Amino acid sequence: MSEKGDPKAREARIREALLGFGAERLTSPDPKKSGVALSAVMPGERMLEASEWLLKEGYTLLDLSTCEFQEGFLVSYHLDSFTEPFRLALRVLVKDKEKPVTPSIHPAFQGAEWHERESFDFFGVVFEGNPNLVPLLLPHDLPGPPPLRKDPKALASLDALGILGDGAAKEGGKGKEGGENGV
Amino acid sequence: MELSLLYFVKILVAVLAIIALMVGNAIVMVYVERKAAGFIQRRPGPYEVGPWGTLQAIVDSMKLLAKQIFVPANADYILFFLAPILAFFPVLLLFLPIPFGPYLTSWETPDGIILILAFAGFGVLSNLLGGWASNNKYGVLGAARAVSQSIAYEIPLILALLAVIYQAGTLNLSEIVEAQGSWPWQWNLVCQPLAFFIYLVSLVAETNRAPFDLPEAESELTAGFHTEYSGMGFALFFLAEYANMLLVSFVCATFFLGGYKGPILDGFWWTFIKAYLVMFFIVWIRWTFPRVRFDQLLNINWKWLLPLSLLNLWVTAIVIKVIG
Amino acid sequence: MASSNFNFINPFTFLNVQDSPGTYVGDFYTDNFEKGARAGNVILNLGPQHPSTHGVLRVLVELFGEYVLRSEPVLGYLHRMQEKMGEVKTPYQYLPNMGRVDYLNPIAWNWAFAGAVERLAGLEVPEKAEWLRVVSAELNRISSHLLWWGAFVMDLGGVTPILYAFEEREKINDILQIVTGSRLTYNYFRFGGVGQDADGRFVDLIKDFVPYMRERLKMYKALVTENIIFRRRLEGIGPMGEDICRRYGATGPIMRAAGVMCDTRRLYPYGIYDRFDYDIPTGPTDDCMGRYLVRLEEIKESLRILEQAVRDIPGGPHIVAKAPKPAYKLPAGESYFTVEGARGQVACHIISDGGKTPYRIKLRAPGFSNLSLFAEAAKGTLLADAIAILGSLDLVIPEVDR
Amino acid sequence: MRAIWDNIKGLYSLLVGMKITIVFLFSPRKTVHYPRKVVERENVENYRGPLELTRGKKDPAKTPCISCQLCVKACPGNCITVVKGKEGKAPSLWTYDFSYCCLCGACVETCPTGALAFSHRVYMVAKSREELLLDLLADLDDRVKKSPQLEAKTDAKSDAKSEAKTDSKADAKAGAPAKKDGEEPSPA
Repeated sequence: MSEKGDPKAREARIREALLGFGAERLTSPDPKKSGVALSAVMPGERMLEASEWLLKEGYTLLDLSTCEFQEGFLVSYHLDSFTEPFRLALRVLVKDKEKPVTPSIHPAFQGAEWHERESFDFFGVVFEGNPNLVPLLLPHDLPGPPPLRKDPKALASLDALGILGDGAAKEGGKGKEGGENGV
Repeated sequence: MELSLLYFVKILVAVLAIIALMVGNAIVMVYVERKAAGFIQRRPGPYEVGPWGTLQAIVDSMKLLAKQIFVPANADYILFFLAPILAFFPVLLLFLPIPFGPYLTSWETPDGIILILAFAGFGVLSNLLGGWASNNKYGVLGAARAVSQSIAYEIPLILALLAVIYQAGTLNLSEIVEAQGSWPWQWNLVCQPLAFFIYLVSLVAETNRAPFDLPEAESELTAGFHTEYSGMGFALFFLAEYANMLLVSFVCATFFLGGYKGPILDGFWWTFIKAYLVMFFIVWIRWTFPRVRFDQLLNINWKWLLPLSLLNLWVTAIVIKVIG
Repeated sequence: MASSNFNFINPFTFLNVQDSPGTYVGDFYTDNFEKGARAGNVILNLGPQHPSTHGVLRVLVELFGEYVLRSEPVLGYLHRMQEKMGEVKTPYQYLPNMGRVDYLNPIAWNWAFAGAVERLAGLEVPEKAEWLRVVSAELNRISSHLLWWGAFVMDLGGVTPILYAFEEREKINDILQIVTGSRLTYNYFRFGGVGQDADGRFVDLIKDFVPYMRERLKMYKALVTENIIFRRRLEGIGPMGEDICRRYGATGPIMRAAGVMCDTRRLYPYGIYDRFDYDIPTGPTDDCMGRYLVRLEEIKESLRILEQAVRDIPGGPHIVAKAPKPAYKLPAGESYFTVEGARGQVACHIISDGGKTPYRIKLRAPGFSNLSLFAEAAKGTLLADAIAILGSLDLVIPEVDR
Repeated sequence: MRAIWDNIKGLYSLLVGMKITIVFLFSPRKTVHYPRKVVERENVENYRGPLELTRGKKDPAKTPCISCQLCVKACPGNCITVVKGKEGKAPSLWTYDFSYCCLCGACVETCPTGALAFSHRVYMVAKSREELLLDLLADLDDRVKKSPQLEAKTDAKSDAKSEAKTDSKADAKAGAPAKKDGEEPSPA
C-alpha cells in the first residue's frame, strides 16, 4: 500500500504517473468545493493500465458515473485510497455517440463490472472486456433507447460547464431544462 | 397373551384416545409455543381470538382445513399425498407401549421400546418422500438433510436409551418406570446424567426442532421438505411434528424422569407434567438459539455424542457387572 | 403446466432435467447463468422471494450437493430509476427521494445529497444545524445497525433477537420523530440547514437512551455474541481481505473489518465530526465475525459521540436565513460529496448546467459495491455459509437497486 | 484439548442465553396493544400525518389560504389541487391526494400565510384509494363545528399534557384498558 508521506510528494507522484499514462487536462480543483483532489482526462485505451497502477497504490474504485454531453459520453471513475484524503476523478470521454465503446477496467477492479453494466443499462456505453455485459438493473428486454440519454436539444456542452477545467463554471447552458423530456 | 375381542376393543379405544391426544396436544402446543415465543420476545403473542387468544390454534386449523391444496407441476402425485399421511399415522403406533399411568398402558408389551425405535424411522421417510415428490429443489435439499440428520442422531439416541435398559434389565417401559423410585433422586436422571444429556440433544435433532431444524431451515431452504405443501398437507406435517415431540418427551419422562411416579400420589398426571416440562424445554431453546450448520450438526453427533454415548454404555456395563 | 389430470411420472425426471440443459425454460438470467454450469449440478434461485435475501434480491447459485460453486446476484427487482427522477425534479423536490433510497439509513442519504448541493452552491450551514445533523446521523446509524443485527441473527436461525433490537429501534424512532416527524423515511435535511429545531425533550431522551443502550449491548453480548453456536457459525466464514475489498470497492464495516481504517468522517471531515472524540473500530478478523464485531463496536462509538454531543449544544438558527426555495436553481458545475453511512461510503455526484433541474445525479450506493463482492466470497462455501455472508454484507435492496 | 475445553465452555454460554430468555419470558411485555392502549400523547404530537388547513387568526372558522398556488407548484408528487373561489382570495376547493403525498413538507414550508400544517392523525385508516383523496376545507369545517373557538396554542399544549398524564395513569393500572385517546377520528 502506498506509503504515507508528504502530500505534495504524493500528488506529484500520482500526477507524474497519470501523465505517463497519457492523461490530459490534469487539474487539481479545490477539494472543499468539488469533492475531488485531482481530475484528469484519460485516453480510454490506457485506463486499464492506469487502474492497475492505482490498485497497486492502494486505490479503490468508488463509482463510475457516466454522463452524456454534446461531445460524447463522459465516464468519470472516482477513486479513493481511504488512507489519505486524496480522491481522484479520472474521466474517459467516449466520443463516438453511435457506437460508444471503451475498454473495461474489470481486470484491475473487479467491482467495476457492475458499475460498467449499470452504465451500459442507462447510457448504452459498451465496455469491451467486461465478462458479463448483460443488463443489471433494467429488464433485458426494455424497449427504446437507454433511459438516461438526453434529448439532443437539451444536451449541454462540456466546455461550457467547465467541469474539466479548473472548476470555475462559465455562463453557458443556462436555461436548458436538462432531461425533462430526455428520450 | 391371547387375542380376544376385548383386547381388540381395548386397542381400538386406545388408538382413538391417542388420536384425540395428538390433536389436542397439537392445538395446545401451538398455543403454548406461540405464547411462549411472544413472551420471550416481549410481545403478547396470540391475543385476539378467544380469551387471551386461546382459540387461535383452533381457528388456524380450521383455516388450514379450508385451504386449497396446491400441487406443483411435475410433482409425483401419489407420493406427494402419501408423504403427509405417512408422517402422521406411524406416530399413532408409537404411543401404544407408553405407560401413561400405573395401569394406563395401551398395549403392555415386553419389548415396547423396540417398537418405538423401529417405527420412529418412518417419520424421516415421509420427510424424504415429501421433499422428493414435490419437485422442488429446496424440498430435495431439505429431504437429503432430514435423512442424514435422522440416521445420524438415531444412533446416540438408541445408545443412550440402551444404558438405561442395561440398568433396568428390561425392554418393557412399565418395568423401566417401576425400576425407578418416587423421588427425583431415585430417577435415572441422577444415575445416568450423561445419557440424559445425550438423549436430550438427540431428541431435539430427531424432531427437527431448532437449533437442529435443518431440514426446514427457514432462512436457507425457505421451508425445506414441506416448501410446497399447503392446507391439510402442511397441517399433517405440523401435527406429526408435535406428535413426535410429545412422543420423545414421553419416552424421556419414562426413561429418565420416573414416568408416572412422583413424590405424592403416583398417576398419569406425573407423566404428563414431566413430558410437558420437556416439551417446554424444547420450545424454550427454539426461541433462544441460532441454528447450527449442517456439517457442525453431524460433527456434534459423530465426534461428540456417539463416543460419549458409547463410553457411557461401557461404563454402565462395567458398573452393572461389578455391582450386580 | 396445469395439472388437472393425474400424471404419473418417472421419479428420476428431476435428475434427467438437470442432465440436459434447456429442458427447463428459465428466464434470461437463468439461461445466461446456466451456460457456465457443469452438467449435473443444481442451479438454485435464491429469491427474489426468499426469507433471507432481505427484500427482493435474487441470487442464482450453482450447487454441488450443498456447496456453492458459483453464484450471481440478479438485481433490478426494486429498481426505481432514482437517478432519472433527479433529472426531472428540482433539487428541493428531489430531497424527499433520499429517504426512500435507503430506508434504513435515510439521514446519511439526506446528508449526501444536501451536502453535494451545498458544496456546489457554496451554502454555509449554521452550527446548530450541523449539530442536529451529526446527532440525527449517529442515531440513525445505531438504528440501522440494530436492525441489521436482528436480521443477521435471524438469517442464522435465531428468531428472537430481532424483536429485542426493535425495542431499541422504537426508542430511536421516538427520538428522531421529534425532529423529523416521521419514523422511517426521514426527510429532515434542507439545503443550508435542517427542517426543524430540536426541543428539550429531544435532548432528554438521548440522555436517557445512551446508558440504556449500553446496558442492552451487554445483553446482546451475552445472548448472541458469546453464544457458541453463533460463534461457530461465523468464525472463519467468508474472509474478505483488504485486497478483495479494494478490488471490489467494498467500503464501510466490511473494509474496516479487513483492518483498513477507512471512514469518511475521519478522512474528509464533514459536519462537526472533528469536534468529537471517537474511534474508528477495525476488525480483529476479516470474516463474518469480524464484520459483526465492527458493527457492534460502531454502535458504541456512536453512543460516545451522542454522549459528547448532548453535553455541549450550540445555539443559533437551525437553517440559514435565506434558505433555498423549492424552485431553487443550482449553479452550473460539478460536485461530489461523500458521507459515511451505516453500510459504507454514500456519495452523491451532481452535474448541473445551471438549469431548473440538475443535469445528472449519480448516487453511489455502498451496498451496490458490497454486494458485487458476494459472488467471490461465497465461492466454495456451504449454502448456510453463503447465507451468513449475504447477511454480513448488510444489504438494503432499495439502496442497491436505487 | 483446547478445542474440547472451548466446547465445554460453549455449553455454559448456551445456559447464559437460556437464562436471558427465561427472564424475558416472565418480565412484562413491551407491546402497546393498540385498540386497548395507545402510545403516549407526546409521541403523537410530533408525528407528521396528512396535511390540514390551519385556522385563521382573525376568523377561526376560515382558512388563511389565499389560493396563491405556491404549494401546488412546490409539491414533488403533484398531489394538491387548489381552486380559487369567486369572492376574495379564499379557495373554493382544496383537495389533496394523500396516496401521492410523501410528507416532505415542501408545501408547509412555502406557504406564505401559514395556512398549512401537518396533522397528527396516527390512527388514520382508509379502506380504498378514494378515501385518501382528502377534502381539507370540509375537514376544517368539521373541526370548526367541534370547537368553534380557537384555543390558544399554549392551552392546547397544556391540555394535551394533562391528558397524557391521565392516560399514563390509566396505563399504570395493570392491564386495565386505557380509555381511548382523544384523537380526532379520521375523516371518512
